[in-house]
Parts: sequence; structure tokens; C-alpha cells
Amino acid sequence: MFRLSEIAIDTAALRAQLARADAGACVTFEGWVRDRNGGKAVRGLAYQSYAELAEREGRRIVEEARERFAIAAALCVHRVGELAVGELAVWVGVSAGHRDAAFAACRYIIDEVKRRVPIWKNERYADGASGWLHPDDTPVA
Amino acid sequence: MFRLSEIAIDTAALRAQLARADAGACVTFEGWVRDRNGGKAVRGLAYQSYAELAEREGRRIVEEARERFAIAAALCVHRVGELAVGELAVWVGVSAGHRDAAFAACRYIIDEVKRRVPIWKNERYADGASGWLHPDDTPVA
Amino acid sequence: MNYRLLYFASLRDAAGVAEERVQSAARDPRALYAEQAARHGFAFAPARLRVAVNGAFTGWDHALADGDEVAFLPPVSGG
Amino acid sequence: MNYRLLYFASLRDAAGVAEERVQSAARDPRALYAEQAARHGFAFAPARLRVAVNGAFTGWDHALADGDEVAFLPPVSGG
Repeated sequence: MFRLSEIAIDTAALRAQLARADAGACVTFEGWVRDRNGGKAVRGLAYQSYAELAEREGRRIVEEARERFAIAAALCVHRVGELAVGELAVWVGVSAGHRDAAFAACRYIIDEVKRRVPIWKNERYADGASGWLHPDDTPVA
Repeated sequence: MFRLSEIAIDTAALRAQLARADAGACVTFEGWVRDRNGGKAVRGLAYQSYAELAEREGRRIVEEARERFAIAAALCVHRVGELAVGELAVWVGVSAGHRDAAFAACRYIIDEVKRRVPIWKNERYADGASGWLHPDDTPVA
Repeated sequence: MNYRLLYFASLRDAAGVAEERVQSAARDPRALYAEQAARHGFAFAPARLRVAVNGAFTGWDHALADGDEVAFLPPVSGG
Repeated sequence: MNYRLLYFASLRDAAGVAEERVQSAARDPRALYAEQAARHGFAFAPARLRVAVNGAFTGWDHALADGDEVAFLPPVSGG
């Protein structure tokens, strides 16, 4: 499952959805809004998305993870809209029989989400400026 | 920080301890009690530990992770005593500036804990038998 | 032909709108983007962008149909 | 010399106690384990075990002192 969320992500509820009696491992990834980027103080950020395509591509990525790795369940939720420093921007959770698959699938999902899902980050800086970011977190020229 | 716990692990409280304004990534690992092992139905298990040495070795492992990887904070808590199927047996959480270090350090900690920390698992089976396990989850001969 | 164009991130800022309806003689996304880039002053070369038609990724030579929804997608930065 | 021995997991089951005080002529963990393995019928060869003295890992040739706390540790299975 992949979805976008305009409100704070309830990680406890998501984690509960991963429980399986035959799962011995659970790996989660959280992306948090940092207070700086490239030496500039960050006040917050906004995520814009192409929602229809983002949810389609995100579901495809989670499905790929289920095909590639021996996992029990996988979920990913990505925030959109305005976020403050310290807020949770993206959550990935994977349960599996064993930890190899759980780690590999969790890493796969966040890497592919960052690479492929049409979501764009606009950072607001302490000096009043703001700007769209490239995938490597450098500003758009 | 590493510690043993005789009561259920409060993951939300632990995760809150990982928050840092300059951390953009958080990876957690949870080990859950599975309902089977090697084809046998598991009813539950008990962890025995050499507490003094386990906490010393666990703290050393977390410290090693802090030296090897560019992380912000790392915590690990391992249950001891009786656990039921589905219960959380071990929790590892790592926050870092970026996800590479968070994934690598989290994996390092759980691998080393399983390899080095003097904790032993005794599984109780549905057929009434029980037994101590080897590191690879096969029974002691 | 009539198209519905969607803009995101810096392309949206440059176009000044999130979406617009245009009439165009372009028959594929490549020609359509060249036209809109000239009109709005888009800075991205097509090689930096991906294109989606009707909510699915596709190629720059995709044959467009009347009424298609077309989006030119800047490099993403989610996560 | 007097030692305090700690047993865990299957060694504890075999010894029937979690700890015991013993008098022994053994001067290193290797000799002490051989003695206790014979007494309790421990199945593990020393190569399968680790040894700790006074709460710290050490080697089988460690020189023991009177009153030391010695533990022979079966392969661990936490996590």
C-alpha cells in the first residue's frame, strides 16, 4: 500500500497493520524535515505532488518490493502540503520472516520513491527565500 | 544506549529519544516472536541473559556503531523473560543526517547483538516440548 | 487538438498556473513541450523531464489524442 | 582456589543450578571447564563456548584469581 497524506502520519496505526504471526522482523524508515540543507537554515517545507500518478507509481514500487523480496507486508505513506522542522515527511514499514528481506525491501522502497514518485519539495529558508529542490537536495538552477 | 527490559518495550518513547533537528532519517528494526520455527508451532519463548555482561557488550556495540557511521543517535532495547507470539523481542532505532548511515548502523547493531550479546532463547512448542536455540535458530543438539 | 496541461514545481511557478487548456498543432509531447517552453520560458531541457499522459508515464514520441491530459515532470524530490 | 561459576541456557539445565561456588586446583578457565564438564556432563566442546571472568569476555588461558566469577557461555541466540 502507498498513499499520500495531507495530515500527520499515524505511525503506530501503520505499524500495527504490518503484524503477521509468521513475521519475525520489521524494518521502518522515517524521513524527517531537517533544520538545514547545504548550510542554509530551513524553517519548513512544502511538498507538491501529482497525486494520481504519485499514488499509482508508489503502489507499483511497493508491489515490486513484494515481488523481489520475501516479505510479509509493506506500507508507505508520504506527506504532502506544509511541514515544519522535525515533522515526519515519509514513512516506510516492512515486515518479513527474516531481517535480510525486511531491510532490503525497506531500502528499495524509499530509494525508488525518492527516485520515481512525482513529489516535489520546496524549502523555506530562515532568510525568507524558498526554492524547489533537485533529487540530490541541491536547489534547482 | 543499550538495555535489557523485563517489561514490554515502549517504542514510541524510544523513538522520541532519537529526534534531532539535524537528523533527516530514522531507521528502526523490530524483532518479533514468530509462531513457528523450522516447521514447529511455537507457543512462546523465554530469553535468559547474563545481564551484567549483556548490557556491557550491548553498549559497546552501540558505541561502535556511533564510531563507524555518521549517525545522530542510536538505541537498542532487548526483552528478557517470557514472551508470547507476536511480542516485540528486540528494538533498534537509529537517527542520522542521511539514510545510508541510518540503515547501515541499524543493521550493524542488530547483527552484532545477535552475534555477541549473551542472551539465549528458549522456545516453547505447541507439542509441549521446549529447547534452547543456536544462533541460526536451529535447536541445540 | 485540445490538450489539458498540468504543471508542477518550478514549471508551475514559471507558467503561473497549475493547469491550463491549450489548442495546439503538436502531435506528440516533444513538440508540445517545445511550444509551451517557448511560450512560458521553461528552463528545463526535455532530457531533464519525464512526461505523463492521462496519469501514466510515457515517451516523448507518444501519439497524442484530442483531449489528452499531459504533464511535464521536473526532477522529483520527495522523501 | 575458590570460584563462583555462572551457568546459562543448556549449561544451566545440565548443571541444575544457575550458579555455584566451587573449590578447584584449576588455574585457568580451560582447566576449570574440563573439570566442570566432567562433573556435570556438559556436551559443549570449549571451542563452541566463550568464557567471561568477572563480567568481561576473556580467553581460555586467562590466569584466574581466588574468588573470580567465571561463566562459560553457550552460543547466543538473542534478537
